[in-house]
Formats: sequence, C-alpha cells, structure tokens
Amino acid sequence: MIPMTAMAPFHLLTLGEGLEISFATDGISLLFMGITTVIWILVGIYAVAYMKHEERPGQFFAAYALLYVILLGLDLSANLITMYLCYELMTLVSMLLVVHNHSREAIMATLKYLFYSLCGAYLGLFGIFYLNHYCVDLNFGSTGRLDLSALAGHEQTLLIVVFLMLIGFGTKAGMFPLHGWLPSAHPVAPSPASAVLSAIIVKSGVLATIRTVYNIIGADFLRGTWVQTAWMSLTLLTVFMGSMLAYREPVIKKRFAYSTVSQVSYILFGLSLLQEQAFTGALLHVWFHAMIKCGLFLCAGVFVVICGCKRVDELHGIGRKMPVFLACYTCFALALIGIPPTSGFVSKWQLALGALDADVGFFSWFGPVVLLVSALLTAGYLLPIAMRGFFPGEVSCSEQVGLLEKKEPPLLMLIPIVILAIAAVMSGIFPTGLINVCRNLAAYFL
Amino acid sequence: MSVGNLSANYQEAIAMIMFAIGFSNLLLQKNLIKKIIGFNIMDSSVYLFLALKGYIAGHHAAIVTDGVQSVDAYINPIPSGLVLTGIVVSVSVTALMLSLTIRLYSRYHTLDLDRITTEVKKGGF
Amino acid sequence: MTHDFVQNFPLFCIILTLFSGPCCMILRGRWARYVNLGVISAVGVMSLFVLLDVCARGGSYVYMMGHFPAPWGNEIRVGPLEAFMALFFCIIMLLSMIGGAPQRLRKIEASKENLYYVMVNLLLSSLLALIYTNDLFTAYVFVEINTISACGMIMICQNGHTLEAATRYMIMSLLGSGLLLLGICFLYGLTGHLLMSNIKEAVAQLVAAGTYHAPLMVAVGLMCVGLAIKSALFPFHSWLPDAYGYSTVSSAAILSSLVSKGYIFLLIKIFYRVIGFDIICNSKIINIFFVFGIAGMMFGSISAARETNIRRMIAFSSVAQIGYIYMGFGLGTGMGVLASIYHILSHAATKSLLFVSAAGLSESSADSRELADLTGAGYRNASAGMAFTVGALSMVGFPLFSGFISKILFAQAAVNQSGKMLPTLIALALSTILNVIYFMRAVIVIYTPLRSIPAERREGYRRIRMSTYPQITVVFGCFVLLNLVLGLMSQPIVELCARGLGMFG
Amino acid sequence: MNGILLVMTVVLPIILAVPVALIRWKQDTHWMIYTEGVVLLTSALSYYALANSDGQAHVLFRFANDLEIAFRIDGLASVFAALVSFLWPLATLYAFEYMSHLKHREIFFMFYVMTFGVTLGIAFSGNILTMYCFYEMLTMVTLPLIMHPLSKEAIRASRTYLLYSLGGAAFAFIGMIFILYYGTTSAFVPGGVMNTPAVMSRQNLLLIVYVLTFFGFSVKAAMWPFGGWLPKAGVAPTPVTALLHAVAVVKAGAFALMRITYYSFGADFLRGTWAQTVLLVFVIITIVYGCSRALKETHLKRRLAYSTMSNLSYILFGVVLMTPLGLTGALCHMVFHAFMKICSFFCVGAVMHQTNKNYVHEINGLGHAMPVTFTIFTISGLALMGVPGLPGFISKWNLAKAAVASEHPLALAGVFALLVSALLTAIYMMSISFRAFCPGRDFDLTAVAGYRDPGWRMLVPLGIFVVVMFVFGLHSAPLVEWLATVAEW
Repeated sequence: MIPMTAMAPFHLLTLGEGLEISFATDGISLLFMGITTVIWILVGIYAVAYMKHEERPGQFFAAYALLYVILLGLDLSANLITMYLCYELMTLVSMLLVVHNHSREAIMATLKYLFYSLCGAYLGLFGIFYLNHYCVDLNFGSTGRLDLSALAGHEQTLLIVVFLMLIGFGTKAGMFPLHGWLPSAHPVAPSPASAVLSAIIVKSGVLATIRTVYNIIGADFLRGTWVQTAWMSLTLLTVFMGSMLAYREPVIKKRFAYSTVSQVSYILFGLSLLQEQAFTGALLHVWFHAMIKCGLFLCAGVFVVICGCKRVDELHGIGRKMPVFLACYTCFALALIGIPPTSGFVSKWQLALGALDADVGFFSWFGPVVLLVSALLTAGYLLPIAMRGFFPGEVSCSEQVGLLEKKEPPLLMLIPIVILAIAAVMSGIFPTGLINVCRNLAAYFL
Repeated sequence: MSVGNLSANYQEAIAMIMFAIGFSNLLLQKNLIKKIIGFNIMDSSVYLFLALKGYIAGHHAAIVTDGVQSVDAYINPIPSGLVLTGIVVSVSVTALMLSLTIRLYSRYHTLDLDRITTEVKKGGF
Repeated sequence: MTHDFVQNFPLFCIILTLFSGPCCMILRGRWARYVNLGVISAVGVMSLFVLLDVCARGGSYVYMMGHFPAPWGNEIRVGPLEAFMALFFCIIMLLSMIGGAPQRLRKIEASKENLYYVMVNLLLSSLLALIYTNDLFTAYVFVEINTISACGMIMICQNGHTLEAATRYMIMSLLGSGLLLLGICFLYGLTGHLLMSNIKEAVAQLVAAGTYHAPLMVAVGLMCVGLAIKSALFPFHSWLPDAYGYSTVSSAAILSSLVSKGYIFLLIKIFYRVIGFDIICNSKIINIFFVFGIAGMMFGSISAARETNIRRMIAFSSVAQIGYIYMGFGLGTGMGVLASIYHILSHAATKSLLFVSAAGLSESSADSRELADLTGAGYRNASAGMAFTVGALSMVGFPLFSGFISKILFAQAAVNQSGKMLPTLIALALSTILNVIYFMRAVIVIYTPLRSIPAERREGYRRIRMSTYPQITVVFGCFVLLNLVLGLMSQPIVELCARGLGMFG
Repeated sequence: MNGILLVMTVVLPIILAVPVALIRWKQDTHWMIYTEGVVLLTSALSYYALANSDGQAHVLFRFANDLEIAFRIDGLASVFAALVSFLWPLATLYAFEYMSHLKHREIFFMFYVMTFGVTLGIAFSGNILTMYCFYEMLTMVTLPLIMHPLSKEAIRASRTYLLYSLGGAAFAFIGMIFILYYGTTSAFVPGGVMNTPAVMSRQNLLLIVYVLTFFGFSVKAAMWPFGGWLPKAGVAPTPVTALLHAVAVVKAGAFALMRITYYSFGADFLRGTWAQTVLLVFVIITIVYGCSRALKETHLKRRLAYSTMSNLSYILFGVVLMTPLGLTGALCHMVFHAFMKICSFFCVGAVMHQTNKNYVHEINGLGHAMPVTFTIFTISGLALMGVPGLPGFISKWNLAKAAVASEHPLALAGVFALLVSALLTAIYMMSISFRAFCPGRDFDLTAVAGYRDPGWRMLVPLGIFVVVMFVFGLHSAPLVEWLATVAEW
C-alpha cells in the first residue's frame, strides 16, 4: 500500500546553505507521479501520430521528455526549495511546447503564459522567502513546519503571505484572478501539448498548493481564518466563471481551456475546505479530471488536424464520419459533467459531501449549489457537440465535415483516446481502490 | 550720542558729513569729473578730521621760529605730517583719474560712465 | 650670512623694487624686462634668505627704520609668515611675467613696454610693503600705490574695455581706500598710535576699560569694509571681471593671484596685530564676512557658469575663491584663518596657471576667448591644455592638487564650529559642484575634437608645439609642480603658516 | 615586503599603462600582448597579495599627520579585489577583438589598464581618505574611456558623468570630514569607528551627514535619482560599459557605501534610525524604477544599463539593512551580478560588433545566425531573473533572508520589490531572446545569413563566465559562507 509519511529524502545537492535539493516519495507524490506517467505514455503515443502534421517534431519530443523528467522531480521534491526549482523549470520548458509553432500569436501567447506563470511563481517565492524565516525547515511534514515561537506576533503578516502564495500557485491552476493565460496558451499549442498542459501542468499548481497548505503551514493554522474564506470564494467564483465563459466560447480549444479553469477550481475548492472528505474528493478529481480533460484535448486535436475544424459549429455531423471517436468524446463529456456512474460523479459527490459537513457556514451549502450549477453549464457546453455530431438534424453536416471521407482517425491517435474514455467511465464504476488511497492520504493530513 | 557732545565736537561732525557727501558722490555720480570731485571732497574731509585730531587749542604749529620751546607749546605734528602725505597721495590719484577720463572722453566723447560702458559693450572686444 | 645683515633684506627688497621702477622708465623695453625679472628674482632670493634666517632664529623681529624708536618711528616687522608670503609672491609673479611674455609683447606697443615694468616693480614693492610694514599709515600709502600701479597694469594695452575696466577699478578701490583711511584715522584718534603693536596695547586697554566700544567697532568696520571692497569680496566685485578679463595675461594673473591677496594679508594683520583676533571674533563682523563669503562662493560660481568668455569665467571664479577666503575668516577660529591663508597660496598658484594656460589656448584658436571657439584647443596646444586641466582639477578640489588641501582645511576648521559647520560644509559641496560645472565643461570643450565646428570658423587656428615657447612650457611645468607640492607636501607649509600666525598675536 | 607588494599592485598598472600609448609599436599584436601581460601580471600580483596578506596598514605617504594614504587588505577588500582581478584580463581579451576596427586604441587601452590600478586602489584603500582619493581618480581615469568615441553624444555623456560623479564626491567629502573628526580613527574598522561620547550629543546631525554621504557615493552606484549618467554612458565602447559600468565603477560605489556604512559610521549606530528608513525608500524606488525604464528602453545597451541600475540597488538594499546578513547578501549579489551582467553585456557587445545592430527591434532572428551568443545571453538573462540553479537566485535568496530576518517594516516591501523587478527582468531579457530565436513564421532567415558568432577572443570570456555562473549557481555554499565571515563584526 502507499506509504504515507515521507521516506528518508535523497539529497542531490546544495545550492547554498538552506537550499538543499532533495527528493522523497510520499503518498501525494506517488499519486501525482502515477497520473503523470499514465497521461505521459498515452499522450506520447498520440503525439507520434499527431506530430506528423506539425514541423520540428524533434524539438517537440525533446521538450516533451524533458518536461516529464522535471514533472517527476516536482512530484518527488522533498522540500519547498526543490519544488520551486522544478516549478520554474517546468514553466520554462513547457514554454517551449506552447511556442512550438513559431506563429506570431503563439509567441504572444507564450509571453503571456510566461508572464502569468512568473507572476504566480514569484508570489510563491515571496511566501517561501517569508516562510524560510518562520519555519523550522522547509521539508514537507504532516502537520506543518511553522516555528510558532518565532512566529509569535507575525500571524497576520503570515496570513497575508499565505494568501499571496495561494494566488501565486493558483495561477498555474488557473484560479481567478490570474487565470488569463489558459485560454490563450491552449489553442496555439499543439494538441498533445495542450493535453498535458491542462491535464498535468495545471495540476502542478494544485500540488504546490497542497504542499504549501498541508505540508508546510498545516491545515489547522488556516482553518477558520479570513484566508480560508477568501480562498473558497475565489475558487467558487472561478468554478462558475470558468464554465460560464466556456459556455459562451465558440472555439473548441478555448472552450476546453475555460472548462479546465472551472474544473481545476473544483479541486482547489475541495482543498480550501480543509476537510477530510472534501480533500479526498479533490484528490480523486485530480485523477479523473486529468484523464478526462486529457482525452478531451486529444479529441480536440483530432478535430483540428483531421477535420480542420477550429469552431464548434463546424462539427455538425462529425459522428456520421467517425462514430467510435465521437462516442469516446461523449464518454468524456458525460464524465466531466458528472453523470453517474462515470468517474466525475464520484469525485464531485465526495466534494459535495465534504462541503456539506465542513463547518464553513454559508459556504457549506453554497459550495455544492455552485458545483451543481457549473455541472449544468458543463453539460451545456460539452454535450451539444456530441448531439450535433450524431444528429446534425435537417441541416446536413457542415462543409468541412462534408469534405471528409468516412474514416476513423489513425489508430495511434484513436487508441489512447479509447483507453482514456474507458478509464474515465470504469474508474467511476469501480472507484473503491482509489477512494481508499485518497481517504488514507486525507486521514493522514487531517 | 547725545546732542551735547555732538555740538562739543561739531568739527568732527562736519568732517563726517563731508565724507558722506564725497563718498556718495564718488559712488553715485555718473559723470566722471563729478566722481573725481567727490573723491577729493572725501579725502579732504578725512584730512580735516586728522588735522582736528592733531590740533590742540592755543598751541602753535610745530614750526621752530624763535628757539625750541617746551612740548606743550606745540600742537601734535604727526597728524599734519599724515595730512601732507595724504594730500600727495590724493593728488597723484586725482591726476591718474583725470588722465583716464581724458582718454575715455577722447574715445567716446562722453563723461557718462554708464554710456561709456554701453559703448564698450557695443564695440565688442 | 649673519643675521645682522640678513635682517636688512626686507627693507632692501622694498627699496630695490621701489627704485628699480623709475629706472625702467628710462630703459628700452627689452632691458626693462630683464631688469624687472632680475629684480623679482633677486627679491625672491632675498626673501628666501630672510625666511631661512627667521626660521633658524625661530622668531620674528621688528626692524626700526630711521633713528626713531616706537612709538614715533616707522617699523618693519618680519616673521616666518611674512617672509614666506614675500617669497611665494615673488615666485608667482616671476612665473606669470615669463608666462605672459609672448602675448604681452604682441599686445603692448613697444614704446610703452617699459612703462609696464615700472608698474610691475611698483606693484611688487607695494605688495612687499603691505606684507612687511608694521605701520598703518604706511600701509595706507602703499595700498594707494598698489591701486595706482594695478590700474596702470590693467590699462596698459589700451582699448575701450581696459580703459573702462581701469576706471571702474579705480573708483571702487578709491571708495575702499577712503573707508580704510577713515578707519585708520578713527583708530588713531582713539589710540593715538599708528604702529600696530602700540595700537594693539591701547585697544586692549580700551576694551579692558570697556570705553569707546562703539567708535572702536566703527573703525574696525570701516577698515574691514574698505579692504573687502578692494579685494573684491561679493557684492563689491563689479569691477573684477572686466579688469581681469580684458587686461593682458600677466596683469590678469598677477592681479587675481597677488593684488587682492595683498589686501587680504593686510586684513589678517589688522585682525591679529592691530585689533586682536579675539576682539574681532567677539564682534559680529566675522558673521558678516561668513555670510558674504558664502554668498560670494555661490554667486561667483554661478555667474562663471553663465560666462562664455573663458577669461571672464576664470575671473568670476576668482570672486568665488575670494568668497572661500572670507568664509574662512568668518569661521572665527585660528584654523579658519589658517585655511584662508593656505587658500591664498593655492588659489594664487592655480589661478595664475589658469590665466596663462587660457591665454595659450586662445592663442592657438585665433586669439578668440569664446569657449565655443576653443574647441579642440587642448589638442592644438598640448602643454596649455594639460596645464589648464591641472588648474581646473585643482580648482575643483581634486586630490593630489592644492585645492584639495585647502578644501580639507576649510572643512576641518568648520567642523570645530558647531554653529557654522553644516552651512560651511554644504556650501563647500555645492560650490565644488558648481566648479565642476564650469571648469569641467571648459576642459571637455578643449578636448572635444575640432570636427564639431564648421571649417570656415577655423581660420587662424594653429598648432602650438611645446617647442614654440619653451619658456612657457617650463612655466607650466613649474606651476604644476607648485600645485603638486602644495597638494602633496602641505604639512610643512601649513605648520610654517601656523607658526607665523602664532607670532602675529 | 607585503607593503611594497600592495603598493606595487596599485601603482604598477598605472605606470606600465603609459607606454601602451606613448611608444610607437610596430604591430598591433605587440602592444596587445604587452597590455594583456600587464593586466595578467597585476591580477597575479593582487591574488598573491590577497593570498598572503598580513592585515596590516601600509602607509604610502601622508598629507598630514592624520591624513595618510594607506593600503590594507581585509575581507571586504579581498572580495572586491578578487572579483575585479578575475574579470579584468578576460574583459581586456574581449576588448581586443571588440576594438579591432576603432581608432586611438592605444590611448583607450592605456586608460583601461590604469582604471584597473585605480580600482584595486579603491579595494585596498585602508582608510577613508585613501578611498576618497582613488574614488575621485577613478572618475578622471574613466572619463577618457567614455569620451573615446568623441561623438557629440559621447561628449555630452562624459560631461554628465563628470558632473554627477564629482558632484557626488563633493557630498561624500562631507562624510569623510566627519569621520575624520568624529571617528576614533580614519581607518576602516568593522562595526564602525564612531567616537560614541562625541556622537551621542549630536546624533541627528550625524545622521543627516550620513544620508548626504550615502547619496554622494550612491551616485556611482546609480541610485535613483542620481543614476542618470549610467544609461547615457552607454555610448562608450562595450568593454567599458560591461566592465566599468556593470562592475568596476558602479561596484566601487557600492563598495564605498559598504565601507562607510559598516566600517565607518557603523551599522549598529544606524540601524533603526530614520536615516535607514529614508535610504530604504530610495533603494526600493530605484529597484523598481530601473527595471521599468529598462522595459521601456529599446536600445540594447541602455536597457542593460537600466537593469544594472536596479540590480545595483539590490546590493544597496542589502547594505541598508544594516545587518551582517544584509551585508552578506549585498556582497553575494555584488559578486554574482558582476558575472551575470558582464556576460549579458558581452553578448550584446558581440551582437553590435558583428552586426552593428543596436536596437531590440533589429535583432529578429539573429539567434539562428549567432546561436552561441544568444544561448549565453539567454542563460545570463535567466540568471538575472533568478531562476534557481543560477547565481541570481542565490543572491536573491540571501537578500530576502536578510530582509525578513531584519523585521524592518520596509524590508518586506523591499523583498516584494525584488520580485517585481525579477518579473520585469524576465520580460525585458526574455523578449530579446524570443525575438532572436523566434522571429515568427514569416521571417526569412536569409536576412541574417551573413552574420556569424564572434571570434575566440570574445567567446572564451563568455564561455568562462557561463561556467562560473553555473558553478556558483549550483554550489554557492563555500563562497557564501566566506562572505558571511567577511560580513561579520
């Protein structure tokens, strides 16, 4: 079974005094490593086929592999410094993926991505600087490393700093107010890249938040403070806003990007409740959302390179041409909405229950309501593609689709999608193992 | 300084007034000749002052005519000597000033110093 | 040489210079020049001997002229400071005379040249007299002689500017000397003496008795104002820029570095030997000096920064430097006066250097004195350029050069004076910045390549090699050396001045 | 022996530099070899002197009893001297190629070598008077280097430079006088030399003077609003801008500030006073101001100059924290920034030398023509941003640690300013790399086909700098510990 506490860390090197670069495995890291690896393999397969349609595949794969290593480093990092190091490197390398086709808007989007990520990273760094003085050390522990004696008198400052850190790491996780990079970075990136971006990279924001809040500061310190309230409201706002924007967005990839914004904030909401069951739900949603959103973006990739469609309304009747593929898409859609028995339902259910019996007053019922509303919106922006795909109605299929010959996408692209689709549904039907893992983790932290 | 001792040494007072007159003339007059006159007034006032310092009522000038007499028969001679020296100095200075004035006049046909200055500025170097 | 013989030297110096003047009147120009140079150097040598003698005997002495002892007779008083001043003045004068020679020969028509040396000799004699004399009225007489000869030196090459400048100079200094004379008369009236030492005793008694305080102060005030006017303390400087700016080089150099300093030296003597320094310090006069000194530093530098004519710029900077000196008095401490004396030296050494080198620069630029036309002059006349740079740096107070030391001395003197400390220091800093503004601008201009000004404005520009006027190059060398000596080996000189000052009291 | 050695180290380059310009050399290579030889000799001397310094003061000569020119090696001196002596030979090597087609090279190199001596003089100066003198000399020696192009703007720039520096020195002068008067000694003693009984009575006056002095010296350290000369001085040849205006001159200003703050006035005396607050405000303003100006600037060298401005204020930030930790951070950044900034300057210089392109919008696609140069430039940019693994992060870390530890209310604001400037740095450095490497799809690379990476004399220094950067970035502990020992009192 997964070890809860961190094992003796492996110490790589020392940048300076107090700046150890060391790695260790604990539950969280294993969880994230697992999903990262799964996604990476599948997307890798997909990319082999996909990159035939792009130039300079070599560069792409180099960056892709490098990014994987860095992500593993991020997951395995045993203290804040190491985490921050990998976090920065991740930003820089993933930049290469985003900028991959050197078009003007790609460059602009990349600069925007860089700017936002660095804003976030530096807010986090600010916190790290501060914590470095008021913590025993920056290694990840179960109940927080605050040096309360030194802290005496600076609690308020610390709260402000923590809030800044949450916003900072929230940037990667696409949390309001620094979510702006997602919708512009995803469309310009090659689809595999955007798949890993919104499946894994954004999760690294989540990971950083978990590390900061649960491993360094300790949940008890934040519980009931204004920071928690502010955090919750930000996440809920993001949840709603994200799905709303997605609903009104015609460009496929942008729509998925916005949906990522809202879905990742489900996770953050779960974390912000500081409650065991909600935490479980959040961890589950990390897994599920990773699989689902990855799948969705892979589909988007198919839409773009095979069908040459960028906008939603160009997809009418696509189901006639590639039924299997669209079926997979539908599975993803249902899972993301959270229709039982798909995976999305499980995690959201946990989140809702956690919210209801967390004593956060107003939010304990408001949270679930928002989740529900956003679920409806999700349905609103995902399902029409499937429906119009299968049933274009009296208007026959759009002209791009009309040009296609009736043919599924190439196997190398189809297989990962299918696998992911099956996983997304199955893990909803047999969630017990994963739930137990997450429960243990939650119990260990709270 | 009460009126009493002002009247007591009215000569000094007069000397001072003359000095003031001369000084202000030398300073404020535009006309060179008048400046020079002012200068002379100023100096003479100083000589008057000196002479007064040396003079002792009822004594003679320190010129030996009928045999040397006792000290208190004579006035103090040193100031007179100083006055003579001073006169020499002021004469020479006056001469120099006058010669300067002549040169300037022959160049610019005016005695007004300010006008001369403007002329010079116009002429450039 | 025995002391009995050497002790006559001061008198010899005065007499020699005084009578060599008229001799020059009958000589031809060239011979007059040689006589003049010879006299100056002879005086210098004699002053050196006097200095050595005085230092050896470790004390000052009073030299009775004629057969009447004090309080009737006339006296000369010789101490280390006097002797050193005389020596220094001779050196500066010699260098300026040699350095200014070529331009002088071009500017003055040959028939008048010997007259110029008459003036110079008389000037030197009056300076020496001012330095040595122990008798106030003698001082007054030589002040007048000084004025007359200086006036002659200004107007020697006759053009509108010099005539007008000479007239204004005359008028201002007549006002000054008038006040001085009146002050002396007051003092005489109060004390009945003309010999400094006797006056001092009498004054001490008066102060002790507490009588005649107002008249005494009036007398002091009159003399101070008079000498301040004559030494061009702001705001009495109106005559100075033209007088220095348009007269021939050596006149400008000598006037700016020696004549005004002679008056200032007399003022110091009046402070220490006539009135008594503590009495001066207790009066408010020094505060007035302090204020006007600082005002002069600022104003002089600002108007220098606004000048485009390099000679007038240097002249205005003299106003600022005089301001330094009076500020030193204004501090009202022995240190302050010492600093002022040192500044007299360093300013004399620097300012004459600047004037001579500026002349060299403008000669290489078609005799123009406009800063704009001097572009690249530093390349055309290398030695003058170097010399000017050194002078400018010294003025700015760059370490290694004399200006730095006097700056430090001023500052150290100020730090003792809690009240006037911050104003002084800030004034020093600001005036340094102002100096940088205009002197360094000039330096950069003369090292700016010529290509920036159009070709048609360049006619008459010529290259002057060091070999063209070897003697001038030597003069520059001496000046720079002097600066370095004052800047690097200041300690003995300062001590000498301090000892001399100590013997004043 | 050691005394003579010290004096030699300072005086030798100043003297040996003269022949470079005066002798008529047959070939260029001759005087180049000679110059490089002199520089190397001086570096060797200074390292030798550092290696076995006896910590004694050695008097060269005296102005007066209490005014003496004396040299002494202590921790701070050795940091600065070691840094300079390492960089100078490389920069000279670089300069040979950069200046290869300019006029009056001999004169240029004469002053370039002289500056080395003067800078070492500042480093080794044993008391404040010596430091002041060499500080002034530094201004005059570097003036011809800025004037060297002799263009109109070069003249203007040099005038500005002169005015700023000498003006600053004029105020520094005040502080010097005060230390001479109120200090127990004019020598540099860790912890300050203030004569406490004399000081206590007039503390405020002393603080005023300290602030004035700080402003005076901070002119060379380009603190707002006294840094105006630095961007202007960018007209000078790149070796000057890189070595002098990124390292020697400006760091001399920072060095002087460390001296007066920690070794003359005494940090304990200043900590927590209003003076510290005032200076912190100025420093923080500069940190942000410099970056934002750099962001707006499109001229490559001026952009880097502005970035230097803000980075120098990192150092000053550490200085005005008035704690040993702060000084450690400041020294740290002094060393690291030297490498990062000289590296980026040299890259830009290489671009200007190879392509005569001076503006950001001209360099599109050059990354494909000069890959090595721009890779190194990107690395130095990342270092300036403070990416972990590169030195910039280490110094930021130490500065921030000191700031948080000092618990001064403004310190956190300072840390925040550091990060804001890091963000802006990222933008203005990365945007250059982006333009160079990703000119956009429609850009045809034939436009830059003609350009090549520079020759070995430029690349070797760059390579060395990169290696050094990585070494420091990945393993800074020994250095930082040494600096910490230096900074203690």
